[in-house]
Amino acid sequence: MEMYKITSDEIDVNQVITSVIRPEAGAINTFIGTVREFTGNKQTVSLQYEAYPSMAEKQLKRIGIEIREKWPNVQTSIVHRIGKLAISDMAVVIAVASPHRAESYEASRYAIERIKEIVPIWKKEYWTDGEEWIGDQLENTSYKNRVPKEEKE
Amino acid sequence: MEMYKITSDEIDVNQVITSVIRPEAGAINTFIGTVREFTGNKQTVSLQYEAYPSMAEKQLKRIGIEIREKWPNVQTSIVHRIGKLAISDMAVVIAVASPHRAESYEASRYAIERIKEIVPIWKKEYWTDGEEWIGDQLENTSYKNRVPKEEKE
Amino acid sequence: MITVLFFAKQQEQLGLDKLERAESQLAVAELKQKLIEDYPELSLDHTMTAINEEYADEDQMINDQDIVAFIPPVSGG
Amino acid sequence: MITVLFFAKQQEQLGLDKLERAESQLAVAELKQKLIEDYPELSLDHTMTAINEEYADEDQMINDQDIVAFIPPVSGG
Repeated sequence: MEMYKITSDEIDVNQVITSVIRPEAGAINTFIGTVREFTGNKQTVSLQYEAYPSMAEKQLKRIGIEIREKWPNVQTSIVHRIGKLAISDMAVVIAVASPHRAESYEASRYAIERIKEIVPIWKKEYWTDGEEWIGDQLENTSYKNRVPKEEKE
Repeated sequence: MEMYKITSDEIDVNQVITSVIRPEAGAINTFIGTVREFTGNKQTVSLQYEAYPSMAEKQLKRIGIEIREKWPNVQTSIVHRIGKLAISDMAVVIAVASPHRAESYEASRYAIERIKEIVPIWKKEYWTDGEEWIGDQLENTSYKNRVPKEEKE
Repeated sequence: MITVLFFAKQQEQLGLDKLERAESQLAVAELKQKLIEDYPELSLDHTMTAINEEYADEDQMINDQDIVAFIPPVSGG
Repeated sequence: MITVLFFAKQQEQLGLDKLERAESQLAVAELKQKLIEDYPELSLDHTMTAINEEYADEDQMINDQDIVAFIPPVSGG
Protein backbone atom coordinates (compact mmCIF):
# COMPACT_ATOMS: atom_id res chain seq x y z
CA MET A 1 0.00 0.00 0.00
CA GLU A 2 1.64 3.22 -1.18
CA MET A 3 2.34 5.92 1.45
CA TYR A 4 2.61 9.69 0.88
CA LYS A 5 3.23 11.29 4.21
CA ILE A 6 4.57 14.37 5.99
CA THR A 7 5.59 13.51 9.54
CA SER A 8 7.35 15.10 12.45
CA ASP A 9 8.52 11.69 13.68
CA GLU A 10 11.68 9.82 12.78
CA ILE A 11 11.14 7.95 9.50
CA ASP A 12 10.97 4.17 9.69
CA VAL A 13 12.81 3.10 6.52
CA ASN A 14 11.65 -0.49 6.79
CA GLN A 15 8.05 0.56 6.88
CA VAL A 16 8.47 2.66 3.73
CA ILE A 17 10.23 -0.19 1.92
CA THR A 18 7.69 -2.77 3.07
CA SER A 19 4.86 -0.60 1.77
CA VAL A 20 5.98 -1.08 -1.84
CA ILE A 21 7.02 -4.76 -1.79
CA ARG A 22 4.85 -6.91 -4.05
CA PRO A 23 5.25 -10.35 -5.67
CA GLU A 24 5.48 -8.66 -9.11
CA ALA A 25 8.43 -6.54 -8.00
CA GLY A 26 12.01 -7.72 -8.34
CA ALA A 27 13.68 -4.40 -7.64
CA ILE A 28 13.25 -1.76 -4.96
CA ASN A 29 15.18 1.46 -5.16
CA THR A 30 15.27 3.58 -2.03
CA PHE A 31 16.54 7.11 -1.84
CA ILE A 32 17.24 8.63 1.56
CA GLY A 33 18.08 12.28 1.95
CA THR A 34 20.06 12.89 5.15
CA VAL A 35 21.28 16.06 6.81
CA ARG A 36 24.79 16.74 5.56
CA GLU A 37 27.24 18.45 7.89
CA PHE A 38 29.31 20.36 5.34
CA THR A 39 28.28 22.16 2.17
CA GLY A 40 31.53 23.55 0.87
CA ASN A 41 33.03 25.28 3.88
CA LYS A 42 29.74 25.94 5.61
CA GLN A 43 29.11 23.73 8.62
CA THR A 44 25.52 22.86 9.33
CA VAL A 45 24.58 22.48 12.98
CA SER A 46 20.95 21.53 12.48
CA LEU A 47 18.07 21.95 10.04
CA GLN A 48 14.48 22.93 10.40
CA TYR A 49 11.97 21.68 7.83
CA GLU A 50 8.59 23.31 7.57
CA ALA A 51 5.75 22.25 5.27
CA TYR A 52 2.26 23.08 4.18
CA PRO A 53 1.40 19.53 5.18
CA SER A 54 -2.00 18.95 3.58
CA MET A 55 -0.87 20.38 0.24
CA ALA A 56 2.53 18.69 0.48
CA GLU A 57 0.89 15.27 0.85
CA LYS A 58 -1.30 16.00 -2.19
CA GLN A 59 1.81 16.92 -4.18
CA LEU A 60 3.58 13.74 -3.07
CA LYS A 61 0.57 11.72 -4.29
CA ARG A 62 0.68 13.64 -7.54
CA ILE A 63 4.32 12.60 -8.00
CA GLY A 64 3.23 9.00 -7.49
CA ILE A 65 0.59 9.43 -10.21
CA GLU A 66 3.08 11.03 -12.59
CA ILE A 67 5.43 8.11 -11.96
CA ARG A 68 2.77 5.54 -12.74
CA GLU A 69 1.96 7.35 -16.00
CA LYS A 70 5.61 7.09 -17.01
CA TRP A 71 6.38 3.65 -15.56
CA PRO A 72 3.09 1.75 -15.31
CA ASN A 73 4.27 -1.14 -13.12
CA VAL A 74 5.95 0.93 -10.47
CA GLN A 75 4.77 1.46 -6.88
CA THR A 76 6.01 4.49 -4.97
CA SER A 77 6.03 5.62 -1.33
CA ILE A 78 7.42 8.92 -0.11
CA VAL A 79 7.73 10.11 3.49
CA HIS A 80 9.19 13.52 4.35
CA ARG A 81 10.03 14.55 7.87
CA ILE A 82 9.55 18.08 9.19
CA GLY A 83 10.69 19.85 12.34
CA LYS A 84 14.20 20.07 13.71
CA LEU A 85 16.72 17.55 12.39
CA ALA A 86 20.31 16.84 13.40
CA ILE A 87 23.29 15.79 11.26
CA SER A 88 22.68 12.41 9.55
CA ASP A 89 18.96 12.39 10.38
CA MET A 90 16.78 11.23 7.51
CA ALA A 91 14.73 14.04 5.97
CA VAL A 92 13.13 12.10 3.13
CA VAL A 93 12.73 8.44 2.22
CA ILE A 94 11.54 7.40 -1.24
CA ALA A 95 10.91 3.74 -2.07
CA VAL A 96 10.10 2.60 -5.59
CA ALA A 97 9.35 -1.03 -6.48
CA SER A 98 9.26 -2.32 -10.05
CA PRO A 99 9.54 -5.63 -11.88
CA HIS A 100 12.97 -4.73 -13.31
CA ARG A 101 15.76 -2.62 -11.93
CA ALA A 102 16.08 0.09 -14.60
CA GLU A 103 12.68 1.65 -13.89
CA SER A 104 13.23 1.55 -10.15
CA TYR A 105 16.29 3.79 -10.53
CA GLU A 106 14.65 6.10 -13.06
CA ALA A 107 11.42 6.53 -11.10
CA SER A 108 13.25 7.08 -7.82
CA ARG A 109 15.40 9.77 -9.40
CA TYR A 110 12.31 11.38 -10.92
CA ALA A 111 10.62 11.43 -7.50
CA ILE A 112 13.44 13.28 -5.75
CA GLU A 113 13.77 15.83 -8.57
CA ARG A 114 10.02 16.52 -8.50
CA ILE A 115 10.00 16.86 -4.71
CA LYS A 116 12.53 19.65 -5.11
CA GLU A 117 10.27 21.36 -7.65
CA ILE A 118 6.67 21.11 -6.52
CA VAL A 119 6.29 19.98 -2.91
CA PRO A 120 5.70 22.85 -0.43
CA ILE A 121 8.45 22.03 2.05
CA TRP A 122 11.10 24.49 3.14
CA LYS A 123 14.44 23.99 4.79
CA LYS A 124 16.07 26.41 7.20
CA GLU A 125 19.76 25.81 7.74
CA TYR A 126 21.42 26.67 11.02
CA TRP A 127 25.14 27.11 10.46
CA THR A 128 27.89 27.80 12.92
CA ASP A 129 27.74 31.44 11.70
CA GLY A 130 24.07 32.10 11.02
CA GLU A 131 20.80 30.77 9.68
CA GLU A 132 18.87 30.99 6.42
CA TRP A 133 15.79 29.70 4.68
CA ILE A 134 16.99 27.79 1.64
CA GLY A 135 15.33 28.23 -1.73
CA ASP A 136 17.08 28.55 -4.98
CA GLN A 137 16.10 32.09 -5.92
CA LEU A 138 18.65 32.44 -8.66
CA GLU A 139 17.56 29.39 -10.57
CA ASN A 140 13.91 30.36 -10.32
CA THR A 141 13.75 33.79 -11.90
CA SER A 142 10.81 32.74 -14.05
CA TYR A 143 9.23 30.92 -11.14
CA LYS A 144 6.87 33.69 -10.13
CA ASN A 145 4.36 33.24 -12.88
CA ARG A 146 4.82 29.57 -13.52
CA VAL A 147 2.45 26.93 -12.34
CA PRO A 148 4.37 23.66 -12.12
CA LYS A 149 3.16 21.36 -14.87
CA GLU A 150 3.85 17.71 -15.23
CA GLU A 151 7.22 17.33 -16.85
CA LYS A 152 7.35 16.38 -20.51
CA GLU A 153 9.96 13.91 -21.63
CA MET B 1 32.06 1.04 8.18
CA GLU B 2 31.54 -0.53 4.74
CA MET B 3 30.24 -4.13 4.65
CA TYR B 4 30.80 -6.71 1.91
CA LYS B 5 29.10 -9.89 2.96
CA ILE B 6 27.60 -13.16 1.78
CA THR B 7 25.11 -14.48 4.31
CA SER B 8 22.54 -17.22 4.63
CA ASP B 9 20.49 -15.10 7.03
CA GLU B 10 17.76 -12.64 6.25
CA ILE B 11 19.31 -9.28 5.35
CA ASP B 12 18.84 -6.44 7.82
CA VAL B 13 18.33 -3.43 5.53
CA ASN B 14 18.73 -0.93 8.36
CA GLN B 15 22.09 -2.34 9.26
CA VAL B 16 23.30 -2.03 5.66
CA ILE B 17 22.05 1.54 5.43
CA THR B 18 23.49 2.50 8.81
CA SER B 19 26.88 1.16 7.76
CA VAL B 20 27.28 3.89 5.11
CA ILE B 21 25.77 6.90 6.92
CA ARG B 22 28.33 9.64 7.57
CA PRO B 23 28.14 13.37 8.36
CA GLU B 24 29.59 14.13 4.89
CA ALA B 25 26.79 12.23 3.16
CA GLY B 26 23.54 13.88 2.18
CA ALA B 27 22.23 11.10 -0.03
CA ILE B 28 21.92 7.36 0.41
CA ASN B 29 20.73 5.23 -2.46
CA THR B 30 19.68 1.70 -1.63
CA PHE B 31 18.97 -1.01 -4.15
CA ILE B 32 17.18 -4.15 -3.01
CA GLY B 33 16.78 -7.14 -5.29
CA THR B 34 13.77 -9.23 -4.27
CA VAL B 35 12.46 -12.56 -5.54
CA ARG B 36 9.89 -11.82 -8.26
CA GLU B 37 6.98 -14.21 -8.68
CA PHE B 38 6.43 -13.88 -12.43
CA THR B 39 8.91 -13.56 -15.26
CA GLY B 40 6.70 -13.37 -18.33
CA ASN B 41 4.37 -16.34 -17.91
CA LYS B 42 6.73 -18.37 -15.77
CA GLN B 43 5.77 -18.52 -12.11
CA THR B 44 8.60 -18.78 -9.63
CA VAL B 45 7.89 -20.83 -6.50
CA SER B 46 11.23 -20.30 -4.82
CA LEU B 47 14.86 -19.59 -5.54
CA GLN B 48 18.11 -21.09 -4.43
CA TYR B 49 21.24 -18.93 -4.40
CA GLU B 50 24.64 -20.53 -4.17
CA ALA B 51 27.98 -18.75 -3.93
CA TYR B 52 31.69 -19.27 -3.75
CA PRO B 53 31.55 -17.20 -0.57
CA SER B 54 35.17 -16.29 0.08
CA MET B 55 35.73 -15.25 -3.54
CA ALA B 56 32.33 -13.55 -3.77
CA GLU B 57 33.15 -11.34 -0.79
CA LYS B 58 36.46 -10.41 -2.41
CA GLN B 59 34.63 -9.47 -5.59
CA LEU B 60 32.13 -7.37 -3.66
CA LYS B 61 35.02 -5.51 -2.04
CA ARG B 62 36.55 -5.04 -5.46
CA ILE B 63 33.31 -3.41 -6.66
CA GLY B 64 33.55 -1.05 -3.69
CA ILE B 65 37.09 -0.15 -4.72
CA GLU B 66 36.07 0.41 -8.33
CA ILE B 67 33.27 2.67 -7.12
CA ARG B 68 35.61 4.77 -5.01
CA GLU B 69 37.93 5.17 -7.99
CA LYS B 70 35.03 6.54 -10.04
CA TRP B 71 33.21 8.49 -7.29
CA PRO B 72 35.81 9.34 -4.64
CA ASN B 73 33.44 10.46 -1.89
CA VAL B 74 31.14 7.48 -2.01
CA GLN B 75 30.80 4.75 0.64
CA THR B 76 29.35 1.39 -0.39
CA SER B 77 28.02 -1.68 1.41
CA ILE B 78 26.74 -4.81 -0.30
CA VAL B 79 25.16 -7.86 1.32
CA HIS B 80 24.00 -10.84 -0.75
CA ARG B 81 21.94 -13.64 0.70
CA ILE B 82 22.34 -17.28 -0.31
CA GLY B 83 20.28 -20.40 0.31
CA LYS B 84 16.59 -20.88 -0.32
CA LEU B 85 14.49 -17.74 -0.74
CA ALA B 86 10.74 -17.26 -1.09
CA ILE B 87 8.78 -14.71 -3.15
CA SER B 88 9.55 -11.11 -2.05
CA ASP B 89 12.54 -12.15 0.06
CA MET B 90 15.52 -9.83 -0.30
CA ALA B 91 18.40 -11.39 -2.21
CA VAL B 92 20.73 -8.43 -2.34
CA VAL B 93 20.94 -5.06 -0.59
CA ILE B 94 23.28 -2.34 -1.84
CA ALA B 95 23.65 0.94 0.03
CA VAL B 96 25.65 3.85 -1.36
CA ALA B 97 26.16 7.12 0.50
CA SER B 98 27.51 10.27 -1.12
CA PRO B 99 27.52 14.01 -0.50
CA HIS B 100 25.14 14.67 -3.42
CA ARG B 101 22.38 12.58 -4.91
CA ALA B 102 23.56 12.12 -8.49
CA GLU B 103 26.58 9.98 -7.54
CA SER B 104 24.53 7.87 -5.14
CA TYR B 105 22.27 6.79 -8.01
CA GLU B 106 25.12 6.26 -10.45
CA ALA B 107 27.28 4.28 -8.05
CA SER B 108 24.37 2.13 -6.87
CA ARG B 109 23.48 1.28 -10.46
CA TYR B 110 27.11 0.48 -11.19
CA ALA B 111 27.24 -1.86 -8.21
CA ILE B 112 24.26 -3.97 -9.25
CA GLU B 113 25.49 -4.24 -12.85
CA ARG B 114 28.94 -5.35 -11.68
CA ILE B 115 27.45 -7.90 -9.28
CA LYS B 116 25.75 -9.47 -12.27
CA GLU B 117 29.07 -9.63 -14.11
CA ILE B 118 31.82 -10.64 -11.72
CA VAL B 119 30.54 -11.99 -8.39
CA PRO B 120 30.46 -15.80 -8.17
CA ILE B 121 26.84 -16.25 -7.12
CA TRP B 122 24.36 -18.48 -8.94
CA LYS B 123 20.60 -18.56 -8.87
CA LYS B 124 18.50 -21.67 -9.36
CA GLU B 125 14.87 -20.98 -10.13
CA TYR B 126 12.15 -23.40 -9.07
CA TRP B 127 9.10 -22.84 -11.25
CA THR B 128 5.71 -24.49 -11.08
CA ASP B 129 6.87 -26.62 -14.03
CA GLY B 130 10.56 -27.28 -13.43
CA GLU B 131 13.86 -25.88 -12.22
CA GLU B 132 16.95 -24.40 -13.80
CA TRP B 133 20.27 -22.78 -12.95
CA ILE B 134 20.16 -19.29 -14.38
CA GLY B 135 23.10 -17.88 -16.28
CA ASP B 136 22.89 -15.92 -19.40
CA GLN B 137 24.68 -18.26 -21.78
CA LEU B 138 23.58 -16.49 -24.92
CA GLU B 139 24.91 -13.15 -23.92
CA ASN B 140 28.21 -14.57 -22.85
CA THR B 141 29.53 -16.30 -25.92
CA SER B 142 32.90 -14.61 -25.54
CA TYR B 143 32.87 -15.19 -21.82
CA LYS B 144 34.99 -18.32 -21.89
CA ASN B 145 38.34 -16.70 -22.42
CA ARG B 146 37.61 -13.39 -20.86
CA VAL B 147 38.86 -12.38 -17.47
CA PRO B 148 36.58 -9.63 -16.16
CA LYS B 149 38.48 -6.38 -16.15
CA GLU B 150 37.53 -3.20 -14.47
CA GLU B 151 35.12 -1.39 -16.76
CA LYS B 152 36.39 1.56 -18.72
CA GLU B 153 34.16 4.60 -19.04
CA MET C 1 -13.72 36.42 3.50
CA ILE C 2 -10.57 34.58 2.40
CA THR C 3 -7.72 33.02 4.34
CA VAL C 4 -4.12 33.72 3.32
CA LEU C 5 -1.28 31.45 4.50
CA PHE C 6 2.40 32.31 4.74
CA PHE C 7 5.38 30.03 5.20
CA ALA C 8 9.10 30.05 5.82
CA LYS C 9 10.80 33.40 5.12
CA GLN C 10 7.53 35.21 4.43
CA GLN C 11 6.07 34.02 7.69
CA GLU C 12 9.08 35.50 9.47
CA GLN C 13 8.88 38.76 7.47
CA LEU C 14 5.28 39.26 8.53
CA GLY C 15 5.51 37.75 11.99
CA LEU C 16 2.34 35.76 11.30
CA ASP C 17 1.34 32.61 9.45
CA LYS C 18 -2.22 33.46 8.54
CA LEU C 19 -4.43 36.43 7.58
CA GLU C 20 -8.16 36.66 7.15
CA ARG C 21 -9.17 39.27 4.58
CA ALA C 22 -12.57 40.51 3.58
CA GLU C 23 -12.17 40.04 -0.13
CA SER C 24 -13.39 37.82 -2.88
CA GLN C 25 -13.56 37.84 -6.65
CA LEU C 26 -10.09 39.12 -7.22
CA ALA C 27 -7.23 37.65 -9.20
CA VAL C 28 -4.09 36.25 -7.59
CA ALA C 29 -2.03 39.13 -9.01
CA GLU C 30 -4.41 41.68 -7.48
CA LEU C 31 -4.21 40.06 -4.06
CA LYS C 32 -0.44 40.05 -4.23
CA GLN C 33 -0.42 43.74 -5.14
CA LYS C 34 -2.68 44.61 -2.20
CA LEU C 35 -0.62 42.59 0.26
CA ILE C 36 2.63 44.18 -0.83
CA GLU C 37 1.05 47.60 -0.34
CA ASP C 38 -0.33 46.71 3.09
CA TYR C 39 2.86 44.96 4.26
CA PRO C 40 5.96 46.72 2.93
CA GLU C 41 8.17 44.19 4.74
CA LEU C 42 6.71 41.35 2.61
CA SER C 43 8.41 40.17 -0.56
CA LEU C 44 6.46 37.90 -2.89
CA ASP C 45 9.18 37.58 -5.52
CA HIS C 46 9.74 34.09 -6.88
CA THR C 47 6.66 32.97 -5.03
CA MET C 48 3.98 30.67 -6.36
CA THR C 49 0.41 30.76 -5.22
CA ALA C 50 -1.90 27.91 -4.28
CA ILE C 51 -5.66 28.19 -4.03
CA ASN C 52 -7.23 25.46 -1.93
CA GLU C 53 -4.00 23.44 -2.06
CA GLU C 54 -3.60 23.51 -5.84
CA TYR C 55 -1.11 25.72 -7.68
CA ALA C 56 -2.80 28.67 -9.36
CA ASP C 57 -1.88 31.09 -12.15
CA GLU C 58 -1.55 34.83 -11.58
CA ASP C 59 -4.86 35.52 -13.31
CA GLN C 60 -6.85 32.85 -11.49
CA MET C 61 -9.83 34.25 -9.53
CA ILE C 62 -10.04 33.90 -5.76
CA ASN C 63 -13.51 33.31 -4.38
CA ASP C 64 -15.11 33.76 -1.00
CA GLN C 65 -13.98 31.08 1.50
CA ASP C 66 -10.90 30.17 -0.54
CA ILE C 67 -7.65 29.40 1.20
CA VAL C 68 -4.77 31.10 -0.58
CA ALA C 69 -1.22 30.02 0.22
CA PHE C 70 1.99 31.70 -0.88
CA ILE C 71 4.68 29.19 -1.72
CA PRO C 72 8.22 30.58 -1.75
CA PRO C 73 10.85 28.49 -3.57
CA VAL C 74 10.64 25.02 -2.07
CA SER C 75 13.67 23.24 -0.63
CA GLY C 76 12.54 19.82 0.53
CA GLY C 77 14.37 16.59 -0.18
CA MET D 1 48.29 -31.68 -5.63
CA ILE D 2 45.65 -29.13 -6.60
CA THR D 3 42.04 -28.64 -5.49
CA VAL D 4 39.33 -28.07 -8.08
CA LEU D 5 35.97 -26.58 -7.07
CA PHE D 6 32.67 -26.85 -8.95
CA PHE D 7 29.48 -24.88 -8.48
CA ALA D 8 25.87 -24.73 -9.61
CA LYS D 9 25.13 -26.69 -12.80
CA GLN D 10 28.61 -28.17 -13.01
CA GLN D 11 28.43 -29.41 -9.44
CA GLU D 12 25.20 -31.20 -10.37
CA GLN D 13 26.66 -32.59 -13.60
CA LEU D 14 29.54 -34.16 -11.69
CA GLY D 15 27.69 -34.98 -8.51
CA LEU D 16 30.53 -33.47 -6.49
CA ASP D 17 31.74 -30.05 -5.45
CA LYS D 18 35.44 -30.72 -5.12
CA LEU D 19 38.24 -32.78 -6.65
CA GLU D 20 41.82 -33.25 -5.55
CA ARG D 21 44.14 -33.90 -8.48
CA ALA D 22 47.80 -34.78 -8.50
CA GLU D 23 48.90 -32.13 -10.94
CA SER D 24 50.79 -28.91 -11.00
CA GLN D 25 52.52 -26.69 -13.51
CA LEU D 26 49.81 -26.87 -16.11
CA ALA D 27 47.82 -24.10 -17.78
CA VAL D 28 44.14 -23.51 -17.10
CA ALA D 29 43.30 -24.62 -20.65
CA GLU D 30 45.17 -27.89 -20.15
CA LEU D 31 43.36 -28.66 -16.91
CA LYS D 32 40.03 -27.96 -18.57
CA GLN D 33 40.93 -30.32 -21.41
CA LYS D 34 41.89 -33.12 -18.99
CA LEU D 35 38.73 -32.69 -16.93
CA ILE D 36 36.49 -32.82 -19.99
CA GLU D 37 38.22 -36.04 -21.05
CA ASP D 38 37.91 -37.59 -17.59
CA TYR D 39 34.30 -36.46 -17.05
CA PRO D 40 32.32 -36.55 -20.29
CA GLU D 41 29.21 -35.33 -18.43
CA LEU D 42 30.98 -32.04 -17.59
CA SER D 43 30.59 -28.96 -19.77
CA LEU D 44 32.98 -26.06 -19.22
CA ASP D 45 31.56 -23.82 -21.95
CA HIS D 46 31.13 -20.17 -21.03
CA THR D 47 32.97 -20.86 -17.81
CA MET D 48 35.57 -18.65 -16.24
CA THR D 49 38.35 -19.93 -14.03
CA ALA D 50 39.62 -18.61 -10.74
CA ILE D 51 42.94 -19.52 -9.18
CA ASN D 52 43.07 -18.87 -5.44
CA GLU D 53 39.94 -16.73 -5.66
CA GLU D 54 41.15 -14.48 -8.46
CA TYR D 55 39.97 -14.72 -12.06
CA ALA D 56 42.61 -16.29 -14.30
CA ASP D 57 43.27 -16.38 -18.04
CA GLU D 58 43.29 -19.63 -20.03
CA ASP D 59 47.07 -19.62 -20.28
CA GLN D 60 47.75 -18.91 -16.61
CA MET D 61 49.81 -21.62 -14.88
CA ILE D 62 48.40 -23.63 -12.00
CA ASN D 63 50.88 -24.51 -9.26
CA ASP D 64 51.00 -27.11 -6.55
CA GLN D 65 48.57 -26.33 -3.68
CA ASP D 66 46.51 -23.96 -5.82
CA ILE D 67 42.74 -23.91 -5.52
CA VAL D 68 41.14 -23.77 -8.93
CA ALA D 69 37.45 -22.88 -9.21
CA PHE D 70 35.26 -23.04 -12.29
CA ILE D 71 32.81 -20.17 -12.45
CA PRO D 72 29.85 -20.74 -14.77
CA PRO D 73 27.93 -17.59 -15.83
CA VAL D 74 26.99 -15.81 -12.64
CA SER D 75 23.42 -14.82 -11.83
CA GLY D 76 23.45 -13.03 -8.51
CA GLY D 77 21.64 -9.80 -7.78
